Amino acid sequence: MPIQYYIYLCLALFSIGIIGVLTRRNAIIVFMCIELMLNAVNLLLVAFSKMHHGAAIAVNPASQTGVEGQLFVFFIMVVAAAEVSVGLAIIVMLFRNTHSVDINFLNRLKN
Amino acid sequence: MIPVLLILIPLLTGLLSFLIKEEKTVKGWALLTSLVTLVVAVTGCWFYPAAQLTYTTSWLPGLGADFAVGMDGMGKMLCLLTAISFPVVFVATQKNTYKNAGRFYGLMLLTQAGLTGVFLAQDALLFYFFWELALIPVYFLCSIWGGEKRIAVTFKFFVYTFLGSLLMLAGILFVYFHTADQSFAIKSFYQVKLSGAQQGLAFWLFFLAFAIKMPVFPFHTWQPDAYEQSPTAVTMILSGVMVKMGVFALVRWLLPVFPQAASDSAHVIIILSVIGMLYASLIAIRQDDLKRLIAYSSIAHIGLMCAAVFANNKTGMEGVMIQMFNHGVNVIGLWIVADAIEQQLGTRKFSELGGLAQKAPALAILLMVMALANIALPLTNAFIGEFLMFNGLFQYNVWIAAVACISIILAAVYTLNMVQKIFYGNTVPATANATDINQNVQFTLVLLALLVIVLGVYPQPIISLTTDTVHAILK
Amino acid sequence: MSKLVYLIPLFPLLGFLINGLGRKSLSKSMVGIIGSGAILASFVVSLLVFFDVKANGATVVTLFNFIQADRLTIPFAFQADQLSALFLLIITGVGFLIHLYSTAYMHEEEGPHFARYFAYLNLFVFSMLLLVLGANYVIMFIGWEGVGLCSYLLIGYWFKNDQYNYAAKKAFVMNRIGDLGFLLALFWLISKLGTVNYSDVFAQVNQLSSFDITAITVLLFVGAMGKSAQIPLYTWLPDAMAGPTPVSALIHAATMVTAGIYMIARSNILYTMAPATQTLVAIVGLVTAVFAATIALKQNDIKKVLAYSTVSQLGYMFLGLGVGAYTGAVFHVMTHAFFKALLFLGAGSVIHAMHHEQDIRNMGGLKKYLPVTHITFLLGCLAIAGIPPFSGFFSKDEILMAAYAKNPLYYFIGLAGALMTAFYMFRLYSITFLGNFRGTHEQEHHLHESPSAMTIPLIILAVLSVIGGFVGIPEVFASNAHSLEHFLAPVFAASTQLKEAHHMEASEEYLFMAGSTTAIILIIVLAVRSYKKYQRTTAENTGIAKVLENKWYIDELYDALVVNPLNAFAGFLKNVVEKSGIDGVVNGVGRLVGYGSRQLRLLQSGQVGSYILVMVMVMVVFVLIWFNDATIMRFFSKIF
Amino acid sequence: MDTIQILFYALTVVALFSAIMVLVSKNPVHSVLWLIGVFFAISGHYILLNAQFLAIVNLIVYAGAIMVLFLFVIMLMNLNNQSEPQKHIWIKLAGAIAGGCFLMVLVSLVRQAVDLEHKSVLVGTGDIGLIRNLGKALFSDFVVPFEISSVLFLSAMVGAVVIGKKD
Amino acid sequence: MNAIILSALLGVVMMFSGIIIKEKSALKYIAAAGLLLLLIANLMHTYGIYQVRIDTHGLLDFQKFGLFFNSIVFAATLVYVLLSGKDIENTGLNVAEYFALIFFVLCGVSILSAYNGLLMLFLGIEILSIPLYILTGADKRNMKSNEAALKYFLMGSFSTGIMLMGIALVYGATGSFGMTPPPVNPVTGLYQGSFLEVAGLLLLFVSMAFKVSAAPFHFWTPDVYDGAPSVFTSFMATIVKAAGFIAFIRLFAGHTTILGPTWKIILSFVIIATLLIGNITAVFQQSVKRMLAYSSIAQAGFMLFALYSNNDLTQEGILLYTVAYSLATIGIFAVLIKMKDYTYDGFNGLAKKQPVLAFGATVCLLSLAGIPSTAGFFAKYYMLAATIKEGGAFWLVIVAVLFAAVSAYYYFRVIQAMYFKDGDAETHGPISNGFKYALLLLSALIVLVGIMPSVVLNWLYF
Repeated sequence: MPIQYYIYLCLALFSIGIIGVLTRRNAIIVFMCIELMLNAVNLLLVAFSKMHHGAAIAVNPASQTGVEGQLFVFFIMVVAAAEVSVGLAIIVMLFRNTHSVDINFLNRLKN
Repeated sequence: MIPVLLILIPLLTGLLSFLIKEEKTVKGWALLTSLVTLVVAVTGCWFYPAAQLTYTTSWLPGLGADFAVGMDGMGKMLCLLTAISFPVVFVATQKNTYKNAGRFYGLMLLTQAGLTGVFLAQDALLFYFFWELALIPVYFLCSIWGGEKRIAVTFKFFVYTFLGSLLMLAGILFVYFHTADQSFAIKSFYQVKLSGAQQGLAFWLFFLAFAIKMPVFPFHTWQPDAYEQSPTAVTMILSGVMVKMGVFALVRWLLPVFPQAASDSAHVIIILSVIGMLYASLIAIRQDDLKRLIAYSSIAHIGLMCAAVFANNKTGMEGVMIQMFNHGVNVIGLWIVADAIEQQLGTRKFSELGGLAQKAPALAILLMVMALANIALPLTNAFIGEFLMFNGLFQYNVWIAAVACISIILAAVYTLNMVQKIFYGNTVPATANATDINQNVQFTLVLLALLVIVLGVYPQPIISLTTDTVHAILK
Repeated sequence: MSKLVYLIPLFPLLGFLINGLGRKSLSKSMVGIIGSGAILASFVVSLLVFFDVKANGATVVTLFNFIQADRLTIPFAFQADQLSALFLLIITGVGFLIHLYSTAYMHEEEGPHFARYFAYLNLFVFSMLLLVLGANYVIMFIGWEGVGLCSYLLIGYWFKNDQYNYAAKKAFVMNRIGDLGFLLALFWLISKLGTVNYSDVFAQVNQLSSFDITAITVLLFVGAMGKSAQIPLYTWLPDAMAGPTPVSALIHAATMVTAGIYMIARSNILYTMAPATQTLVAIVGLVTAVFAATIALKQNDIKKVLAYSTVSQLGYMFLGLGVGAYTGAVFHVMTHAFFKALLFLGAGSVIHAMHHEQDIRNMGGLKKYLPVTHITFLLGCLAIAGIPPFSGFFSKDEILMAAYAKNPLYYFIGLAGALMTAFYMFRLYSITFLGNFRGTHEQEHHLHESPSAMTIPLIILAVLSVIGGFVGIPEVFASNAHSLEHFLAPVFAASTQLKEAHHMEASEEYLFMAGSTTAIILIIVLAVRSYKKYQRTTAENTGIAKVLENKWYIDELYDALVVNPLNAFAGFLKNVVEKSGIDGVVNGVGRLVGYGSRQLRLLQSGQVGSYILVMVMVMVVFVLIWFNDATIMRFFSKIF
Repeated sequence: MDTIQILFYALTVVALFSAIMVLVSKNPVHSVLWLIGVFFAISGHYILLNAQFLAIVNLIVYAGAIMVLFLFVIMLMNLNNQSEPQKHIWIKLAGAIAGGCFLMVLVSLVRQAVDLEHKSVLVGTGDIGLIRNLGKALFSDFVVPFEISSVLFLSAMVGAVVIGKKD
Repeated sequence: MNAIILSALLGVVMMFSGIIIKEKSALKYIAAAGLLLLLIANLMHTYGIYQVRIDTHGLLDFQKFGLFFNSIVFAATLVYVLLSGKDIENTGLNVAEYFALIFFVLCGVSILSAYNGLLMLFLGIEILSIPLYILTGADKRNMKSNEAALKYFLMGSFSTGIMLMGIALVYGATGSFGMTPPPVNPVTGLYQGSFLEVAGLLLLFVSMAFKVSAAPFHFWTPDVYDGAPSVFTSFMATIVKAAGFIAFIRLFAGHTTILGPTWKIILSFVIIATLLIGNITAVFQQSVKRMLAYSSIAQAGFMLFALYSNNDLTQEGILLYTVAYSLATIGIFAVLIKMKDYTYDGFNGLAKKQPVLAFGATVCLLSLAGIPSTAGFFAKYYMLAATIKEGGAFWLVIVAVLFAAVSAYYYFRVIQAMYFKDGDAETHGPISNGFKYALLLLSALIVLVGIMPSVVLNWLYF
């Protein structure tokens, strides 16, 4: 499988995530789009890790190259989980105070 | 050690002044310490060998900057001027009262430390340090104790000069990185090798800072406002000593470091200065406010100094040297008069004054002496300086000198206008009950008048004092 | 003896200091004694110096180095030679008489002001002495400006009167315009020769190009124009009559205004080598002489007439200098000092008697009330009119003859001026002293002859006016009788060598003398006849008479051409250029920052979406920059 | 076109379609469900790449835990499609254009990348994605970040408590 | 390693002490003691006296520079806790947790000053960020605080996404998460890198620029700094930002050759935009707190010069800048927190009512403005000097200098309000003497560093 395909796919997912962040007003959905971006990155990292692995075992069949990429994905998931807990807590807190999760209403702070 | 003492005494005593609450005590304290500084300055200037007049100690070894101070002729002269000015100002304004006098005098003495530091610094970074340090206390002095519009006016003054000095900092750094031994020492700066374009760039960065400080047309607009709004004691220091920083810096830090650029740009700067002289003189003719008149007159005089510096010949430079001192003496005298009038009559407007000579003959006579010095009448000190400076300018270019000389006519017009409108004619309501000046003012004015005449008749001590500098700069 | 020359200015300086500092404590008589005594002492020393110089020639006394900067050395040195010795005598001699006169004339003043007056007067004499004693141009310039200052102070002596103050200021400023020329000449000399000492300058004069000499002499002459009230800088002198009359006599007639003549006479060698300048000097002098005379014809203020007469006479002196008759010019300075001082003091006596009335239309018939004044004034008039054997005849004749030798046209125009002089002087004399008294009754009641302190100087000056001319008897009358010429010969020696001798036929000279004298006498008769029964008319003058009465409207012209435009321009600079222009730009930068701030902070919309949008777009731009970095680098390198 | 390729394309289509549906769904609950769809597709990709560990973790952590959390919150807030008023169309357009540009620029960048031309991804084989290998690496070479991520969790925990606690 | 472990442990300790100790005011002393301990431990590591040795497999690289930076940060935090400890107590109920979070942040800082590899960078940044999201929202009842927290969180996560994409692209190109760039082609002298790596580095750059609030990625800064409780703004604006810079510099120190001249164009664009937006926008602010938020952007513009120039002066400079900027900002915020009214007018006449506060604030403001004899001068000096030494960007220095002059405008407005205007500046309750002494000490420290910067820098030369 050529690496480009994976890159295109991941970039597309990533960009869809960005577009979501830019176009949606619901804080939760925005946050979900960010998660989508992270997932795109994860897939890309795995693809790259397999790419490097493929290149490495051609030289040395016992090579473990590529493990770090997949472990990175693991750490991203860890961080994402932590972030989600904090993020949702913040959103809930805001909702408690304002009864809204619309980011467009967040304009007490400007200029 | 003398130079260090000259900086340290006002610095430490100034800091101590902040702690003194009693107004009388702090006035006495300030006067006393400034007199001590004066004594040190005088002994330093005349009784110590040159070797003892420099002091160097390591400051920022990593940067190539040292705490290097030293006195050459010009430094001696300006230190002397500073050391004389402060006690004179203190005595003359002894009767003025200030809120929080401790802070006022503390800041004044800090200003003195800064000014002295500027004149003595033998290291570019140190110079920059003191250059700014002299500004900060003045900023506070003017903003706290100044007139009605003090905050805006002082702020303009501050930002203007701050901008200039920041540009200079960029210039200093630029030169620093081109010095052979990566050092801020003045020697390294003097020996720095720069290409023409590099010189031009750094030259203008430096010049802008100095031009704003002096100030040279068209960077002068902060000055009349600042002089008008500052407490007079500060104005005296501002115009008497502080503007000399600009001229001094031209001679010490500009000409020797960028000889090529200086001679390339001389024409532009001289023409600008001459325009400024005439411009300021003409505006002074139409002034109705005593302080603003003195301010514009000062701009005109400084313009001449700036032009003479760039005329780049020894005669003119000698003139600049002596004029730096003389202008300080004269303008302080004029401010003392202005202060005496304002303190007593509550107005500085010519249209509200008149006939004061009948009521205050002593003031009238002393002002007359100062006014005559202001128009550079022979046998007053300013004549020597202006004569030499015009002479230098004449050697540079006949026509420019001829045009510049017109300012001596205009000077006569506005100065005599001032004398006439304040002192002559019949009394007006404001002056009807005026009395003559108090002892302190009289004492200081007499002292200054004596200086005016003595230096006008026998200027040689000051000229000889600064000859070494002139020769060093214009080899 | 000449070594003591520094004493001469020292006495007046001491007098100035004592009177100035002690003005509150000294009594009036004490002040008078000190003031006059100082001048008398100077006069005595001057006499000694004069005879010493006559016997031993010139000396230079250096006191100390005034300025020593770079290669320029200006010593504070005095030079006692024939020319300065002569001027010393005139200044201290006439000065003393006027001081003496002043003790009586100014007696009404209060103590401190009386002392102030004498202090100023002494300071003036001091400055004037510096001017003539200086051994170089800078010392001369010191005196030159010093006398200008004293003139300013004395014109504005009654400082409560704003009109007087304006006159004083005008005098000072116009003098300064001239001084500017002087100063530039000095700079020119220094830049070319590196010295301003007379001896050095005159010795090295050959090193100067003719352009330099012409420029220097013209600039010096500009200085002389200001100080000696020549066209176009003469208008201050008539206004200067605001000062006390003795001051007018001393400063604005006898001494200060002749400083210009002294300067040119001193620099004679330069002028001789600059024929173009000489022509200029001659023409300016001649025009001034005639022009001022025309104005004097129609003036009604006794001092104004004399003032214009002074301007006119100064014009003659410049004519003399212009045609190379240096001795004649100096000679005329001397005789003019005698008779013009006499006339002014006479006028002062009249004014004193009339209680500060100066308008001659309100006088008349004073002959019987003021006999001494009348006689001395008449002698003065005769002297100025140039009737032989009064002093004015000799000096004026010498100048006119020299002018004729140069160009006959000069002579005839000059003669026309001389005729006018005779006319206006005798018009003045007739209206004042002949006919009936036209003043108020009260004035008539108080009319009295002045005290002896005033009349004695009058008499002495009258005697000098009468006999003063005999030191310069023309060659035609007796050979070698012109003792003044012989005395001054060393000063003008260099010029004399260069100048081709013009000798008129003796018969021709007699003819001219006789002709001019006859014409003058006829004019005098005409003037006396037409004005001796002068009556006031209310009718206004018309035509040329009105123009003359208004001094050709020159003051108005200057106002319109120079003063008002300059004032307006200054106002424009102050109110428009400074406020809206330069400061406007400075404040504009501040305002721009403020405006930018208000606009920029709108970027901070508070919307997360827009923030991120900007971020994404900038990222895209960054990547685009990357793609096209070569193009962009080219673009940048073009800009910077 | 072999099976793997078919699977690749199928999963890709599913992933992209679901992703697009995440943004266009009006109802947040639908968005969550579509996002779970994306995660499943991505997990499919992982399996295709023989990254079994990540595939499982992705399903458990993301689809299972995180998305359920989202769902909880949405339910808790009782948000429905009415609660989100329409954005201005031009803001949406700007967002879409900006995102599109971003994609375009990066894609063209990849197209220019010469060094990627002959590189391919090892699909189906390769054992680095197995738990054994990953675990070994994680507890030897990557033990420090592993431990440090506990700090992250601690802080997230403290944070969630601080924020969520009623006071 | 000492610092990382100890700070994490201290965070836990703080958590538990919150349960055990009921006296709120005691917590701040525990925290201070902990910080002192942390500082000592870090110094011990620095000077090699004692250190926990753990094989990090090259993921962390403790260099002297980073350790010094840690010391500075810990010392600054100590100052911060001493000055503002009382205000942390007043923010909410969870005081112990706040301190715990601060320690976790410090753990992140210690990682960022020593990371060697993109993985640790990522973890460090996250450990730094997540507690901050919470601290921003600490004032739970305050809408502004809520809003700031959400904004910060959303934008922060977004930038994390960008960063991860960058990391992924770099990984794709180089096959490793290390930071040493592949060798340079000896013939051309240029790195023949993949476009991917370049794009990855660009995205990394963007996300780091976001963290240090460089324009045009700064948008979160004013809102978050304004909305967050002031004590935490002070912390975020100083210590966290400095750490961001350290990470930033470490990341790009080796990569400038790859990025080449285009890099400088982009960087100078960012620098100018940052200076422009920070300085110009600050001019018109009415609230001092918001002004300080913009000023922190402006200061970041200056710090970015450290990135632009990459020479020996840079390292000294960034250390000095950290000291100067942190001390001054902590000081001015400490005073600001005491004020009832955060607008300029709220400061009117402070010098009369509270001379010590006014004096301390003045010294801090002068330092921020870069007046000689305060620490801020040498900070700016080093940045400019390093850039000039780098050559070719003198115009950038001139621009910076012009903006520095503008910055005087808004800093001095506060001084004007305090000293020159009459007014009734009100503070929250009486000011304790301890606070005053601490403030004076801080001022003295600022001046000391301003006159003798070598007291800080000599560490580098021992």
